[in-house]
Amino acid sequence: MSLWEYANPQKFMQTSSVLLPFVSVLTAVCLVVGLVWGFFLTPEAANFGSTVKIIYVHVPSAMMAINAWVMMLVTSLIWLIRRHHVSALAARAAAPIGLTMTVIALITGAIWGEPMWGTYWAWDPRLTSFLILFLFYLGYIALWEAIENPDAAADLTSVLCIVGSVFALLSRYAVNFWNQGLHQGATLSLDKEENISDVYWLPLVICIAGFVLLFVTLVLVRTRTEIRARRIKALVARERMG
Amino acid sequence: MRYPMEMIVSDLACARGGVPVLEGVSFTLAAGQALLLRGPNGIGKTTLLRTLAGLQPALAGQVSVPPETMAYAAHADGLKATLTVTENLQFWARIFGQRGIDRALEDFNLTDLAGRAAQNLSAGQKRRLGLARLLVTGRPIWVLDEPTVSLDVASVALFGAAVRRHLDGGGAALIATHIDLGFPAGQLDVTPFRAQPRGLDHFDEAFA
Amino acid sequence: MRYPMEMIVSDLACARGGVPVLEGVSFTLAAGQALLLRGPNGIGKTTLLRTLAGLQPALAGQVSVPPETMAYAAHADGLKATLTVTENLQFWARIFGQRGIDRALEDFNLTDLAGRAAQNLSAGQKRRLGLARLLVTGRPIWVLDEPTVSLDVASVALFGAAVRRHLDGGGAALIATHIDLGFPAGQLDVTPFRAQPRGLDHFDEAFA
Amino acid sequence: MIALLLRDLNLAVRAGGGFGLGLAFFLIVTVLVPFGVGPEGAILSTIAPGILWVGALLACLLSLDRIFALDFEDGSLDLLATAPIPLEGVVAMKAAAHWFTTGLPLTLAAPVLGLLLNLDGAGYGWLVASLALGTPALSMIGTFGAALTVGLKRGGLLLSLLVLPLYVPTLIFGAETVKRGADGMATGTALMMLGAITLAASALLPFAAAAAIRINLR
Amino acid sequence: MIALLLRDLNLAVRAGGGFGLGLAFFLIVTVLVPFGVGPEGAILSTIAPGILWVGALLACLLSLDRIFALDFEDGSLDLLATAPIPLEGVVAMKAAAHWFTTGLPLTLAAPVLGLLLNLDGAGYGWLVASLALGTPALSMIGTFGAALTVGLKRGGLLLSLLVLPLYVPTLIFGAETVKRGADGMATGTALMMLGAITLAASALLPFAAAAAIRINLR
Amino acid sequence: MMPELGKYAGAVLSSYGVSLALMAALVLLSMARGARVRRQLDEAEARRRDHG
Ligand code: HEM
Ligand SMILES: Nc1ncnc2c1ncn2[C@@H]1O[C@H](COP(=O)(O)OP(=O)(O)OP(=O)(O)O)[C@@H](O)[C@H]1O
Ligand SMILES: Nc1ncnc2c1ncn2[C@@H]1O[C@H](COP(=O)(O)OP(=O)(O)OP(=O)(O)O)[C@@H](O)[C@H]1O
Ligand SMILES: [Mg+2]
Ligand SMILES: [Mg+2]
Repeated sequence: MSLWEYANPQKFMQTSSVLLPFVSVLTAVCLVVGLVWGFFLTPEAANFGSTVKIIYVHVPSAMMAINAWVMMLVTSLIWLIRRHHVSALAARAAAPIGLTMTVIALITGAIWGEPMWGTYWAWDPRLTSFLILFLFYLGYIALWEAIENPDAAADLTSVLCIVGSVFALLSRYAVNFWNQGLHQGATLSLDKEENISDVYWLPLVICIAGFVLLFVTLVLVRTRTEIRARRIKALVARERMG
Repeated sequence: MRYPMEMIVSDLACARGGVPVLEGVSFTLAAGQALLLRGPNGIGKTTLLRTLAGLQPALAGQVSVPPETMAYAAHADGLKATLTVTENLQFWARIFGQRGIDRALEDFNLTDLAGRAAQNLSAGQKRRLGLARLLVTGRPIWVLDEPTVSLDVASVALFGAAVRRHLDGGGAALIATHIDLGFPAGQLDVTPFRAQPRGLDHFDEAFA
Repeated sequence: MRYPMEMIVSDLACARGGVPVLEGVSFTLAAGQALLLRGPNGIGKTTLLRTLAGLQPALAGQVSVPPETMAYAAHADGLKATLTVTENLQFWARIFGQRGIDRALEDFNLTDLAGRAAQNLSAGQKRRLGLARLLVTGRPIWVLDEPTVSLDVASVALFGAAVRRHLDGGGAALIATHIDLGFPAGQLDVTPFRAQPRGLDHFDEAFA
Repeated sequence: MIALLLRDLNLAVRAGGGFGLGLAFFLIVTVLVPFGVGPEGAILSTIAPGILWVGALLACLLSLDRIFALDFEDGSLDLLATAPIPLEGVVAMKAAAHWFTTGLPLTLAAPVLGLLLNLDGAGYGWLVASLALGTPALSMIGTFGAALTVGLKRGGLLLSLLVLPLYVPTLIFGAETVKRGADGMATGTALMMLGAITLAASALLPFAAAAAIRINLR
Repeated sequence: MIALLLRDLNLAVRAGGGFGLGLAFFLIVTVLVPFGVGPEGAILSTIAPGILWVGALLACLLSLDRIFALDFEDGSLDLLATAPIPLEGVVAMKAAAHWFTTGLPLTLAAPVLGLLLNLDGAGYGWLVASLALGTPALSMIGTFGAALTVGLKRGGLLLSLLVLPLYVPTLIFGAETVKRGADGMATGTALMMLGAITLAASALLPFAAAAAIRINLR
Repeated sequence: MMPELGKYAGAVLSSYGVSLALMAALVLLSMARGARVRRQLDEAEARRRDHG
């Protein structure tokens, strides 16, 4: 039995309906534990003060914003090469999640920036790359919405996703070239400060797991919706032929 | 341009906007023949012609035809409003690697209008220019979608004569039309090939 | 909507792109009458109709017609691709201060297509929708430019019936067409009114 | 007449978000400028009022050619011209629809974009006020320009060329309002001029635009 | 294939100057910015490289939607797709025509507009060089975007939204070249990257664009 | 219960607030659309069975 069988819509519906309860419970557990731990039970950091708690929403959402795009890239390639409809629909389902994650990372980063850098926004490479990513998501979603024929929409958005990925990488390089930046990143890496790393590290990992699981849950739910919507479209068209 | 040339369509199915409209269409069109596609509005003639011309993929079935032998003329004429009649024709001639547009101008009574910009033509004159384009493609199989729209009686006759000459020269023509064109031709009513609504009993069929 | 209504055209001259195309056109169209404009491609039928509809000024002559009684339907249908059939009709009904589009849908056999977006109609279905628009204008004089383009035989009959009902209800219709519409109507061949090239002897005449 | 406004708004929403896209363009212009100019906050906050206004203006400008073009191509404009509503009313409704789909969203989104360009804190209120007062004039003037160029193939760039000089006064007073507001200076005159331009444009230009359309339809 | 290029250039000239208008838009953007930002020479010359590049980019952008739209509407695109030349070639020719009518005139006119914005003396050479190297990439990327949106009503703004993030690297390297050039710093890397983007785009994007058109014609 | 956030309380609370609100909105919208589409599909399938 090959992995590709899960790309069959029916099989996907069955498998996902079995999986969903487990995944969603796990998601809730991880998110609640991670966020409660992070928010209530971690100490202030020397240079960040209590704002260090923002890390528990900021970093996981930033990671998922990127990972969602990578997942869309992979599913787009699968659609173009193997023409599995579920794959294309999963990409469509993931885009709004990625967009939301990008927005969360941007907003929490902006809020964090005010106390740390004295400004909500600075044209730092990492921040800038996220802004560009935000634009890519917007364009991608807008293209899906604009095209009526579902297969054509899947094809065109896949092409956009691939070309866009190349340009997103290029932008990352260009932005680095353009401005050296303020973003903490590795300089204030938490793992290096042995004494506090554990305190922050574990809840952070749980939060990241929670966000990953949330992404998986939502992709499953939304892909199921997209599959059903496709079937409705086919049924309605059939009725019209009457 | 006389080479053994035949268009064989077997069991073709085609869809518009993801909805199957015709299925099981089969016919053969040999050199020297013309075939008129008949059928009520909305049955799928345009869709069938676009599929044959290679502009959209077939749902099922085969179209066997030598490559680069078809010239397609759609509802729209592909004319540039600001170019003159001559320039429009010359452009298409060059794209299709042909030269000499004089015969096309004469055959469709456009010589007097040769220097006129396409935007200053009347509806029927524009259509004549669109049809003249077929002659400069040098291609043997004409695939035409309602070619005589807006034409007056004299121009319909011009068109009929042009088709007959084309057939005599070993060409072929497949024409969707609602009116009588005044030359002998086979007829194919596509109404019987209307796609049957499928059961869609299986969930997966929504993705066919 | 039955009020004494008559269109009197006397000695009308009209121009296209600054060039006179027809002159000395005179006719009268009374309630209950239909008049078919005939003439070869490019003679100036479209130009004449646009002049009558008030879209361009006449060079000379008079058009006497009660205000706001004409409904003009051109080569293009004025449909919005993304709106449905119903929405398109409703819009025009509201613009013309009418309500009730059901009769228009029925008369042109569009009821089944009512919820379909205009972009997903075939050429003939679009045309039917364009003609149905005439019914929701509530205006007595129809001025139509080649209304039956792309229509199949059944739809031409529908159109003929609609015109006849309109005439019976005291309306009038002026129709430019190249084909036989299958209902009794007066004919006016505009060929004799073709504008004579003028001398341009005086320098000023270039500015006439 | 309200039917026309509703239809245009409906069409704007149907066609994949007439709202969202005008806005997106504004966003993108304000995002591009720092890429060109460089990331220094001080420079950006000096030029922010000007760039924001230029961006709003360009976002308006880009959508102008669609005001009449689509209606012209599919024949609706001919039909509207022979319909029982005055062409002046049609023009006014078209301008209103343009403002609702472009000017209004721009005004609402401007503060967020001000953030990106490091606009000074005092400037935000004035930014919104000046856009709210000024963008109707942009829509009306643009509608007039669109009426002049309706029916010309590739009218888009010609349209920009015609309209941009007409936009200059609005731009100057708009940007000046924000700049003075951000620097804590008096903004009364500039804001008043903006209002006056909008009023005058809405009162007079519909007639000019309707005349232009009549001529173009001949 | 060359016939297609010639026809497109011919059409651009006929339609009231495809050349002139792209240029005019560039001119007007560079003129508007001082109106918005204010007349101080020092500020202007700091932002000149960025504004010039942003202006050039917007001028390109505005004319993109016409690349395929007109051919799609009048049916030419259907006919070209069934013609004996490969669709990739059609796309490449379309991009070339766009460059000749937009990128090339922009490049030639840029020094004059640099004057208006007080660009530093050392920057002019780099301005021309960077535009000459970078605008072909803008045309090619834009053609790809136009291919994605061909046939969509009101595709214009969607097109801008899709294309602008793709333009970011070109813009950054372009403006950076001019800025560094004007400041007398090394410009090698930036200029090389511009060239690389142009080369890669011209080599790969025609295939993506042709695929997009085939899908859209279905 | 509430941890001491000091002068950064506003920043921390608003980032948690915004994040949770956005995630909740996403989840709710996904579920609402899922339910709606599911209902529509059931209706469509029922119509199909009725018509044969
Ligand atoms: C809108 C603004 C911001 C955006 C888009 C943003 C984006 C990101 C991204 C993409 C990451 C990397 C996540 C990963 O490891 O994959 C990250 C990590 C991080 N960010 Fe931000 N950030 C922003 C503002 C800030 C601010 C203002 C601060 C604090 C002063 C901050 C502190 C951090 C820290 C501490 C990390 C973890 C770094 C590490 O462990 O390597 N960020 N952010
Ligand atoms: N995007 C779409 N989605 C669904 N159905 C569509 C779409 N486009 C067209 N159709 C339908 O497909 C059918 C076939 O249309 P087609 O244009 O091929 O008909 P036709 O035979 O050429 O008609 P005509 O004689 O009127 O030109 C029509 O019933 C039409 O309504
Ligand atoms: N801008 C223009 N400048 C000069 N002549 C023009 C212009 N536009 C159209 N013409 C000419 O005016 C004449 C009248 O055109 P019109 O469209 O009225 O003809 P018609 O009778 O409607 O023809 P058809 O039956 O083909 O629709 C034609 O000969 C046409 O070539
Ligand atoms: Mg058809
Ligand atoms: Mg005519």
